[in-house]
Amino acid sequence: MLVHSITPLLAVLVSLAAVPFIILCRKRPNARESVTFIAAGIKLLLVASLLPLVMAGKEVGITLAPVLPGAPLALKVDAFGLLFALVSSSLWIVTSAYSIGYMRGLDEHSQTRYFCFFAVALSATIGVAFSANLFTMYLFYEMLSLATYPLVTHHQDPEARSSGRKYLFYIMGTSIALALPAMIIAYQQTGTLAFSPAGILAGKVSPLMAGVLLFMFIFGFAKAGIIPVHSWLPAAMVAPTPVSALLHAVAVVKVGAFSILRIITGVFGVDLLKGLDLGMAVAWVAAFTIIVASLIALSQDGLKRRLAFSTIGQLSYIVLGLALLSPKGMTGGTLHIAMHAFGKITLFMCAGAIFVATGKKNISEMTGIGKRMPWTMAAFLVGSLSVIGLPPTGGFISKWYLALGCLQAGSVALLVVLLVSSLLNAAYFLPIVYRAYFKPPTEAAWAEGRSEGPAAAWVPPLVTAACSLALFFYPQPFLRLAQMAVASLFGG
Amino acid sequence: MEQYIPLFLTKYNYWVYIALMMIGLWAMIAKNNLVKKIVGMNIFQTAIILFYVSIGAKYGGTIPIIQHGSGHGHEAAVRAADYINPLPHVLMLTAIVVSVATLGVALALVIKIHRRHRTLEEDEILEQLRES
Amino acid sequence: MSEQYPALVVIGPLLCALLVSVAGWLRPRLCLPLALLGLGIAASSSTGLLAQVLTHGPVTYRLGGWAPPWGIVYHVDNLNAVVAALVSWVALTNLVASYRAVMTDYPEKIGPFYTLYVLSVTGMLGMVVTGDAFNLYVLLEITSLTGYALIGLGGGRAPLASLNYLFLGTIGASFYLLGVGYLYIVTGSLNMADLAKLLTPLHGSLALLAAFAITLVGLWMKMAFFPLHAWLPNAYGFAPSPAASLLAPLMTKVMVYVMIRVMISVFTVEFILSEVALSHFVVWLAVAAMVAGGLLALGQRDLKRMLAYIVVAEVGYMVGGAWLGNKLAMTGAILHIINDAVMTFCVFLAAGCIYQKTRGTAFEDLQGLFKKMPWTMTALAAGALAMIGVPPFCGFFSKWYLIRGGLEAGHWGFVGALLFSSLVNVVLFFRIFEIAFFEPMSHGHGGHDGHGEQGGPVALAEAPLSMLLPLMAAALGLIALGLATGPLVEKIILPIIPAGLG
Amino acid sequence: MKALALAIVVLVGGLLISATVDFPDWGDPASPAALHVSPRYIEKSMEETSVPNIVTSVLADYRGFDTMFETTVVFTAGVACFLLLRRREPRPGPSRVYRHRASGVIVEMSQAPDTEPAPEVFKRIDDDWTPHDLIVMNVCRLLIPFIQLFGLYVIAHGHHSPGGGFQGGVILGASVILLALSWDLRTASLRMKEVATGLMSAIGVFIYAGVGALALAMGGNFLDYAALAPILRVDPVAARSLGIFFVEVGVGLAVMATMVLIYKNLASEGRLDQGL
Amino acid sequence: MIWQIDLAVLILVLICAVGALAVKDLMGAAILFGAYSFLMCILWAVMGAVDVAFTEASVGAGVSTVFFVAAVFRTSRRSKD
Repeated sequence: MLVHSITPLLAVLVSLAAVPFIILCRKRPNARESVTFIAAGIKLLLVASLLPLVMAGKEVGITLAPVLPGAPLALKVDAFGLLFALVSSSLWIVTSAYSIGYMRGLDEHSQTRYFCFFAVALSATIGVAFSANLFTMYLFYEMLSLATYPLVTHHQDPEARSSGRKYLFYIMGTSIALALPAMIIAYQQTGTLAFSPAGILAGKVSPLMAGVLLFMFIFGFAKAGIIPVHSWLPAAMVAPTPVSALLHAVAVVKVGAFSILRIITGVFGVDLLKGLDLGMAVAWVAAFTIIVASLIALSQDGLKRRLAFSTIGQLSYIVLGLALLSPKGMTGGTLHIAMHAFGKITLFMCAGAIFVATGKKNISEMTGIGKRMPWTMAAFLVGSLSVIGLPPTGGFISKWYLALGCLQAGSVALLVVLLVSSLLNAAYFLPIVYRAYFKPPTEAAWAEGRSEGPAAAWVPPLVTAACSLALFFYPQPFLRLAQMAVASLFGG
Repeated sequence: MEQYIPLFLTKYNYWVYIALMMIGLWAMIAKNNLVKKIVGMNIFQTAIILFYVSIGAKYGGTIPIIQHGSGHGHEAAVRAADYINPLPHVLMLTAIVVSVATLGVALALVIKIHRRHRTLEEDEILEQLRES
Repeated sequence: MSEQYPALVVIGPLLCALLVSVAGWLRPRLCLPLALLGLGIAASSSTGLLAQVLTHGPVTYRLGGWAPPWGIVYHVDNLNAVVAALVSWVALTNLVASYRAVMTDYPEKIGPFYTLYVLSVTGMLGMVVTGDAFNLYVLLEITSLTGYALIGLGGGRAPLASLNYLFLGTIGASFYLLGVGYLYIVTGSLNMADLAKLLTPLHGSLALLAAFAITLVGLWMKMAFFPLHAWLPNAYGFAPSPAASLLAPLMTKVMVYVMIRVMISVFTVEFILSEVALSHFVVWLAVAAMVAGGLLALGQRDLKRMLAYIVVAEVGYMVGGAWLGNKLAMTGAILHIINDAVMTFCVFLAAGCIYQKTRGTAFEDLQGLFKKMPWTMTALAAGALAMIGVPPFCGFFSKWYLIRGGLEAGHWGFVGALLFSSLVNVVLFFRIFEIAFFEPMSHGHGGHDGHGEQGGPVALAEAPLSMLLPLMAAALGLIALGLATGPLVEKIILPIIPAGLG
Repeated sequence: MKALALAIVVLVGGLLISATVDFPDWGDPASPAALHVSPRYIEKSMEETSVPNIVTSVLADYRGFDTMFETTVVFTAGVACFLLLRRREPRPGPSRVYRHRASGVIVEMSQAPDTEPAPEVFKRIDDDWTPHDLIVMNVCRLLIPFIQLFGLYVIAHGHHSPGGGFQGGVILGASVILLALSWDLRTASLRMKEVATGLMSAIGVFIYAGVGALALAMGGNFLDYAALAPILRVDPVAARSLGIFFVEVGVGLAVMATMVLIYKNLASEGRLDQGL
Repeated sequence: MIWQIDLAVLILVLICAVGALAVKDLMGAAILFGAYSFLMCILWAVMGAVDVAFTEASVGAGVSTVFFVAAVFRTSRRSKD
């Protein structure tokens, strides 16, 4: 089943290898950006080239260094990982284009540094996706934390400084204080850290220990933004918007969610969690996060901050779906990684496009902006629909599976939570669209007609919005991958 | 009480070395003057030397230089019990040399400190450092 | 020639140190090449020795041709060999890295400086390879004396710091000597292997326990183990950078090596395991060292002093690991000797580079350094990540074993202290990075209006290449060591962990 | 501080005293130290090294490696003192004092002259100069050669009587120091220049290590003097005896030079212009 | 070895040690330290450690004292304790 191949390694390293070239080309921005594009293209091709093998039910892997017995530095591509890698590498291309428009449009400083760390962050993301064991995943997880720090604090002003502190405090603090010891304890008990469909902890730990470990992991991977370790995410919104778009809608937060996915599916295993009834506990923690985050989002005026709280809620959908431990629910959760990514990145990019074109950050200032930027706001509408989970967008499909999963798990209460939260989502997104299109513009200049700003800033959201729509009609290969992945957990 | 008297008498060298060592240690920690500390350090080191030399002592032994007569290495077999244990002496030659070397470096440092602070009292030096 | 490696490791640098001294009087320009030659011989022969030990097993070398216990022998197993290779390579790299600083700061005293430098390394190497308890003392004194002189060379408070170090160091060395004397009086031998044999029937005697305690207190003083650390921060904080980046990484590590050697090869683990109360006490001291080192480091406003306090905390890691009394923790302690040497070297060398350019390492001097010295700061960041314990940097792996050791022993205080220390390191280093990253224009502007390129232009002023390349080598070494952890533990460390450990 | 010191002292003292109870009695001929390693030295010294002074044979042969480093320690101390103290800039004193040798007239200049007057005409004397005591000076001048002779004897006769390189070296060094004390530092420096002390201290240790390395080159182990027998054209036991003699000479040289070096730097704060 | 001499010298040694640390004048301390070293040397000669005694006489009582005197002369004789 396991095919040895160097492709996963190349897929991880290609963006890392781009860094020296980006630095070399720092004096010629065009050359520098083409390096980014080339790397992104190669990365997508490499990831896509793994698709046929994985679709055929095989796993692709490589062991890099036997650093710790039972926990080597190793990569392995399975359906879960490939799904995630596919999402992040395809969105990297779009975001790169967007970054160029955004950064040049605002004439940001230190663009070379920005693109370097962006590339490193992408490497780390793919690394997490392809990790064969918990140790490797932890390595890339930390690498991602560190690579995003300069991106979050890109503006180098006091606000960025305090946000950077918060970011580090939550992300590094939890991973060192909770995830690391949990990982070592797990290793101590089992002698291995390799992800396996049956879990590695089954029969090796006491129920109490299992519960403690599970929550240490869930809060330890704070990137998943479960309340109360969520507040780094709104703080991180000081970053330039492409960073928020790719990293805080896709890469970083999904790495958190994906880590929890691995913990649930690869370390604990469905049977153990079911046996100890821990799934429901996690599901309720996630449900709490969903509701609370949605309520907070309602009260936010900063567009990016509202999106951030929305993200916190949506991440918990993923966790919730996985914690249901029912095949449909897990499929939905996994699928939501992809679907939410396309939707939320659209929204973030729209927010950035608005900022580039008009300099507005707050929702209250965007009245009537639909006249000025109709395409951008159209993309925003599609993104909103996808995040709310309405047809004809990809978000509907994952929500549908999640709802089915709730029923399959026999928990009507959670279904209610889902529905309520969808209403809340609608309540905090649709008024924005309404305000943009149907209220008269407050700024006189906006009435004059269309002016969307640089094309590189508003075309990418349209592309991702189109993807969101397309995913409703053709959810492959993501649906297939999610189903395969979940099927492997439930014994084929 | 009775049983302590032989204990005291048979090991009095050791008691004195401990006393000397503690005097030296106390001086190194408690004295304020740097040169006094160095004197204490030397006393401390000599105390250890005294201890080692005491290990080597042997009732009925003579100094560790073999009395050789006419023949070259062919006289009557030498009995170990007749001579004092030479090994501690050898070790202590080293220790003495080390102590004088340490003394030299310490005094060099003291002169360097005095050059800068014009005093050898530790509290006065610290006072000066706090002010600057 | 290969059978002479153990002697060459020490004799090569010794002879070259003497030649350096002669050259210093006659042809000062030859000093550096000769010093390089000496350390080059040491590095190559210690590497050869390591290879030899790994393939053929432990090597015993009789100096003067006399059999132990009458003569002095070098007994080299994996542990000595790997530490010797480590010491010689770090010292050699630092020699290359520091020559510019030495040339500019002490142009008239190149000869004596390099003489002492090479002698210091000779002493450390000698301590590492020797199998004789008293010989170790003599070499310890060589290293110490050179250390006092090199540290006292610095300006400002350095002489006073050095004198304090001298007092405490002398007490430490004398205690060690006294401990050896106690061992001698109860056994009559000085050879480590012979001592181990003779001590077995004496377990439980008060004299033996006292000997153990005194020896250890002496060694702890030399390695600045809390609460005997008082000399270290000033000494390393005020030392000239070339000396600081030699002594800070190596001196404490060599002393920890000696402690482990004394524990496993002289007193043997059976004895140590029988003194449960003592072990417990020491591990709690180590916990205190980690916590106190971290907290004291938080109070510093100078990079070098902060690093010095981190060294105090790191000593706690190793001592604690050695005393937890199981194989995993001991593996962690030994692994951490290697890793910590390289990472301390990396950060101190980076501090040296910064000093070379800014002439100061106080926090105010660090502003805008990411713009000014990007490579140096990258290397510092690598060192910082290693100290925090982020994989794949080597610091993570030793921490991994130490935490596992702590878990195995059920010592939650130790585990907690390790994690606490990691978190404190995050704070410590990111505080530095914040200053260097967010405060780009200290002089002139208030340093508060955002963008670096718009504020006062910060010119690129990187350290000279001769410092930068060794620094990069050290930084890459951190990753290389991390990735090589598997073979390192498997091939080198595990075979020497005594079977008696649980 | 005093209370802390007292506490430490009481603690350590208590530990040491309690441990001493377990020790063998002082002077006990049946103690482990007297029975284990040392008997071999006593019984075999003559046979194996042909040196009657067992301390010398153990020092320079059985444990010769220790002694080499012991010499290195001394050398290190000398270099360390030099490194810490030596400085080239002249004393910022208020004046320079010279004595015209022929007439004995003393000249004081308010600042240092551009060119130093010829030393054979004008002798520079210390600014806190007081006329030396003629008797002390002459007695010392007479004594010094004998002291040096004795020092050489101690080095050379270390095989058969107490003494050896260290003691002899210190005596030789002391003779130079005596010269510096009774005359002045400059006179001593003329007899033994700074470069000479520096070189001699290094060369002394080099002789020791070099003899060892020669043995290594001859195919023996380091410091195995018996391996020198072919070049010395004697039997191995005599070669050991001779090897001990060579290294003692090296030790003497190194120790003498280093003692002088340390004294000069200490006594003149590193300026080497005027002593005590 | 005559234990009476041994004991007497030991007591003298102790007195000298305390004296060297107690006097207020550093030059006095240096001289008393020289005396201490010399008594030590006698003690070792009594114990039969002739080589050690010889070394102590030349190094401890001789050169060390000279070093002390030189250093004290170059710095200050004053001592508060």
